[in-house]
Amino acid sequence: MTSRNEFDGPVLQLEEKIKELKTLVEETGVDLSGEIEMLSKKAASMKDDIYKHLQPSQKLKLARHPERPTTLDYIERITSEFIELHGDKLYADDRAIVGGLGIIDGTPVTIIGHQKGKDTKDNIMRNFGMPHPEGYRKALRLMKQAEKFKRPIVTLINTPGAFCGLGAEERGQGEAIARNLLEMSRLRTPVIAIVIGEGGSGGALALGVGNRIAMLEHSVYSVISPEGLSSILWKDASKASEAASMMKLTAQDLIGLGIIDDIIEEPLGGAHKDVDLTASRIKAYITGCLEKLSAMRGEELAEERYEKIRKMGKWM
Amino acid sequence: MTSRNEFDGPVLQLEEKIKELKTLVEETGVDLSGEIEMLSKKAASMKDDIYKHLQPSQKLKLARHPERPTTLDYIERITSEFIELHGDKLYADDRAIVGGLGIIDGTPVTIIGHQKGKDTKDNIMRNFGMPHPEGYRKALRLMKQAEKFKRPIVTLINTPGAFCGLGAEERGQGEAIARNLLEMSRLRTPVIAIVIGEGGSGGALALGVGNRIAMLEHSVYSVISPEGLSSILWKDASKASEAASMMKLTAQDLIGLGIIDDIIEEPLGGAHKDVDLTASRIKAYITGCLEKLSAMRGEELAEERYEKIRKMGKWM
Amino acid sequence: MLKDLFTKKSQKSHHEKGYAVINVQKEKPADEPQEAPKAQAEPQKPQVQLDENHMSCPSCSAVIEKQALSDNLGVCPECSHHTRLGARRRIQITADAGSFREYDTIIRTVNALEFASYDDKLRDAAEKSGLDEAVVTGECKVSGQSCVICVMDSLFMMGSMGSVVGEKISRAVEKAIEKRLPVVIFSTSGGARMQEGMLSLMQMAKTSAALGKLDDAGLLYISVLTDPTTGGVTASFAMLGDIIVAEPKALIGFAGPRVIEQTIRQKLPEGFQRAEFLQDKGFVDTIVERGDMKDFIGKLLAIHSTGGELDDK
Amino acid sequence: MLKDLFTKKSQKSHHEKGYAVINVQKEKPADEPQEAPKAQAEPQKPQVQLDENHMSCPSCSAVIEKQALSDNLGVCPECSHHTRLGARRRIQITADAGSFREYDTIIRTVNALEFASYDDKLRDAAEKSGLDEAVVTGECKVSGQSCVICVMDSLFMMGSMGSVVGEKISRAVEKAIEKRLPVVIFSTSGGARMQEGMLSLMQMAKTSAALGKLDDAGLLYISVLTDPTTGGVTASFAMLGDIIVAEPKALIGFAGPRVIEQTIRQKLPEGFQRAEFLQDKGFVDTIVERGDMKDFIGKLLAIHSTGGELDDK
Ligand SMILES: [Zn+2]
Ligand SMILES: [Zn+2]
Repeated sequence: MTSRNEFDGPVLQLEEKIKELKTLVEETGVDLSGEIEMLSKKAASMKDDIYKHLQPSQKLKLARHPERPTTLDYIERITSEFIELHGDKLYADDRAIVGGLGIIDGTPVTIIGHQKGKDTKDNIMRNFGMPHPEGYRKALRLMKQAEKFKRPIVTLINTPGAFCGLGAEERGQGEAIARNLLEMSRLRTPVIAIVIGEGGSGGALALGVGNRIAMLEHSVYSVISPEGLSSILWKDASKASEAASMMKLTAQDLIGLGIIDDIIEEPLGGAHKDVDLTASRIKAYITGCLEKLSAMRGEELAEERYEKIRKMGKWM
Repeated sequence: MTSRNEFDGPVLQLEEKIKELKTLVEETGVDLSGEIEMLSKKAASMKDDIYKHLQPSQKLKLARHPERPTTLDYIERITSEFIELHGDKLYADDRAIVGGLGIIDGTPVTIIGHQKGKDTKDNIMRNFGMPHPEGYRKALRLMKQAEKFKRPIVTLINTPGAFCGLGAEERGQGEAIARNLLEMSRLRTPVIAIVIGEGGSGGALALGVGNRIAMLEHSVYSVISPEGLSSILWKDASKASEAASMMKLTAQDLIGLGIIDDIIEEPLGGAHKDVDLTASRIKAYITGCLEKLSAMRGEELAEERYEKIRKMGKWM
Repeated sequence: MLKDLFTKKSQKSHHEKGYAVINVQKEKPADEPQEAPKAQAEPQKPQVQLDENHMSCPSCSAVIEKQALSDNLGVCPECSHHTRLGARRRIQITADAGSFREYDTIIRTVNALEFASYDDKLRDAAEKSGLDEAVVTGECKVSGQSCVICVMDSLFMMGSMGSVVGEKISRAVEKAIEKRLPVVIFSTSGGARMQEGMLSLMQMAKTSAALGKLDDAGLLYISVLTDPTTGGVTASFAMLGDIIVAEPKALIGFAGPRVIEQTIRQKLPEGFQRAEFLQDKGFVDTIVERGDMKDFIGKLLAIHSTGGELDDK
Repeated sequence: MLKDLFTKKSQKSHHEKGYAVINVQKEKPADEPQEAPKAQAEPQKPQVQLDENHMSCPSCSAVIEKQALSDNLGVCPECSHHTRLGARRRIQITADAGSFREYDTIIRTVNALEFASYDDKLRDAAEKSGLDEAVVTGECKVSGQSCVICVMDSLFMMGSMGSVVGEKISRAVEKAIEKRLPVVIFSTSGGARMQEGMLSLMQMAKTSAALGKLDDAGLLYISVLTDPTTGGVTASFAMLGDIIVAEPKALIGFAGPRVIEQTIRQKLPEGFQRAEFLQDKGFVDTIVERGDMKDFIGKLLAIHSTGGELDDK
């Protein structure tokens, strides 16, 4: 079962025990309802406790979980209509980023997000959610279009990072990300950025310059992959868990550092345990933000966004 | 001798005769100065007459003459400084279009032009002056840069046409040309376009939306190559001369149709007979235009250009 | 719901089994000369007339009742091949009933270059297409949304663009700016009209410039590419849509396939320059089947209508 | 005349034969760990110190007097290889004498994430480079033209960008907007500074946003790429110049060569990610040798100075 996480272990043991007791009741007719209720409560509170206190490395596992809902899973649930628009009008349509027009609670928005695959074939088509420059240029084209029509922009971030390969370098991966950072900072329309899984470095940030920046409770966002940091520190990519614990990559760490504004709560066990519920919370977050941001003029929105980015960093 | 045109024939015969007479004078001491002077005058007036009344197909030959000066030949002569800037910041640097910053009479301008090669090797590098989409996107990038810094733009047009090939289609030749047409029409800076040789269809027009549009006296500008028209009309590309005569592709025809504003005179025998002189006339044309255009505000320049393009065409 | 439309894999016939189907092996006709420059490709053979009431599908060769084909919007009920559609018919299936008002019906083409046999060709084209020129312009409602609409017709000299086509489109775009309406253009064209020489070429700049003004005014332009869209139209207004939609398998390119094959001296790869190829290459936003097109355009117009409000489900 | 500078094929040594030259075959050192993420490539070996007065060229292995190398602006007089240059020396050879005024000398880096051994690394870097951080910012004149200048230094933790680098650059850009001055940034960097985690990553957005404001203000930004410029700096301010200039053969990329080789499991082609490659690929406007750089920047600044007037020859 791919959805099992090792940190669910103690809970799973308890649940197994409860199941055994229930079988016993059925077989023998002995009344164990008190014990079962007690153990069930204990399991629930234990699970709650575990998920409230996940280690960074455990959150990393959840954020990368093969069943973790993807951008299209959420788009399907938060929009009443979605029209996907393809291509950068320059070189290609990068399937690692999807984007288009959506209606959220009657409001047209432009939605753009990294798209991971659901299975091996899908992942190959999506390049595991790692965009090439044309993906970022598609995103920028759609953002400029949104600005022209005064549509709010919602980005959903979920990528191991921008792809590292010959074509990506040849076609200017650095330039594409840089251009998005600059242009996003001055868009005269609301931008809401939400990290829904893995926020991998510059490749994530290239969709991440928002008036509001939020993360799902168990998502991560980091300057380098924990494997990458582990390689650099210890010449050993396998110590990623240890690296993760040093990196301050959880939503809880990043709200403290002033990098993000809000955390969107996940269902117990992670977003994939109840995709509809997670989606409804994301939708509520977006509509809540839009209510506040829609009162602002374009210049004010750009200025607010600039001031927000401008403050980031720590020094003496 | 590659520079010989068959329509120089009668003149060349006369000149040969004069040379013979001169040799005779040297050998024999006979005084033939009267005859020589008479024949020289006749040759000059004959040449003048020929070049004043060239047929469209003859102008086509001159416009495509292997010694015809190229964009860089003129840039070298009309600017005191030239800094070539490469690339579209998207995909590649297309050598079939050159562009950069130049100083003309103390005024910084952005100069962009199609570049044909000087020999086979050069022509291969320049793709015979036939750009790919990245060439047009480089041109647009430089034009937008010029607009930002309120620099006038000069374009020099000399191409058989936009390249027809797999890569060109894959990367959006149509889109690239279309985008240039739209963006050039609204640039808030002066644009002067000069056809210096061959103006081949959409690939030429993509640099041709100017506040002033001029042609060198013996250059041509056409909707399709005469070979192409010949193929369509008679399934035979070799009747290009005949096709050329139907097409109204000379500077003299096009000023009559309201397509161009001005004709820049060429030295007798064509631009290649005195590149410096041709360049000085081009320079004088540019500085003359700039004097008038520099008094206008950005919006006025865009509006004037729009009105100019808007009027083109004939109908009832 | 709209998203159902875009996940639907292939269009179902509107008239299943309401017509006779016979598969015949059709002989390939010899290459036909083209009307317009750059349009040397004619990869979709025109429908072959079999008798008064039947024709064979240019793609699958099925014999189809003409009425059945027409009822199915010109889409082959057997293979979903989208045959070429005339401008009037396109307007009929796109505009809300009775809403179309035509613009500029009295502008006429002139033979300004005195190009041999151009007048004859114009006469033939008018007869063949029932139109005065290769584009019909006007305003209408689509699913209740007002817009300016321009529709090209390949029966009129392969939809080539001369002065009148450029002028009509430019006027329509300017009218849209004046009325603050979105613009929808259905393109089909072999390119520039060589008989008008440079006057034709300049229509590329003129229409593009008009669309620049539309863009400055913040108005929407939807470009719909139908088979075939090549040459000067591809290198001007067809490629300038805020949103570019194509019909399935439409040929879309700057140079026609035959010109490219002559240049590179090899056969083009399968699917080259088709709508699906252009979507992969990033130049077409989405591909929409003809039966869904009106609804799709209506949705886009609604999303972009003032206020941007659309009824939620 | 300027154009002579750009047609010159290769830089001549400033001190021909004024030094001893011995060619030695140098052993390749084992791959060194990198300071910064994404900077896994170190394709130019650091100069090898032979004795107090001599070193060997990392490119041609010629033994060069240190003074001769320095007099030649750090360019190998034998092979024109451009060795890495410290920020102070770069300013010295770029700014008009006595014109440089430094900005923000009292801002200090903090270990906000309490990252293990970061404080030690900062101390080492300061000692090695003689700087407080990986960038020096200020204003100066170049050939008489005023500008704001930022110069990175690879000796300070491989020029990695933490909060202070991002803040100093952003402040310098804002100062330029205030004073209506152009900005020149010399980049050299391994990328983001992992010890500052996400605080480091956000400097990419911060510096890019500041440059967006500079652009809105209509001011010039010249980005000069020197060896190596990779990672987060390439994916932010380094690639956003109105004009992007590179030194010959500088390594410029988003991912470092070693990361790419690990990803694609093959060796990279010769010249990949070098300045010349990036010019071919359309991302570098022009390549200028170090000896010509000051003059070149001065010309660009003059061309873009208010009024746009420059003395003709
Ligand atoms: Zn069929
Ligand atoms: Zn050397």
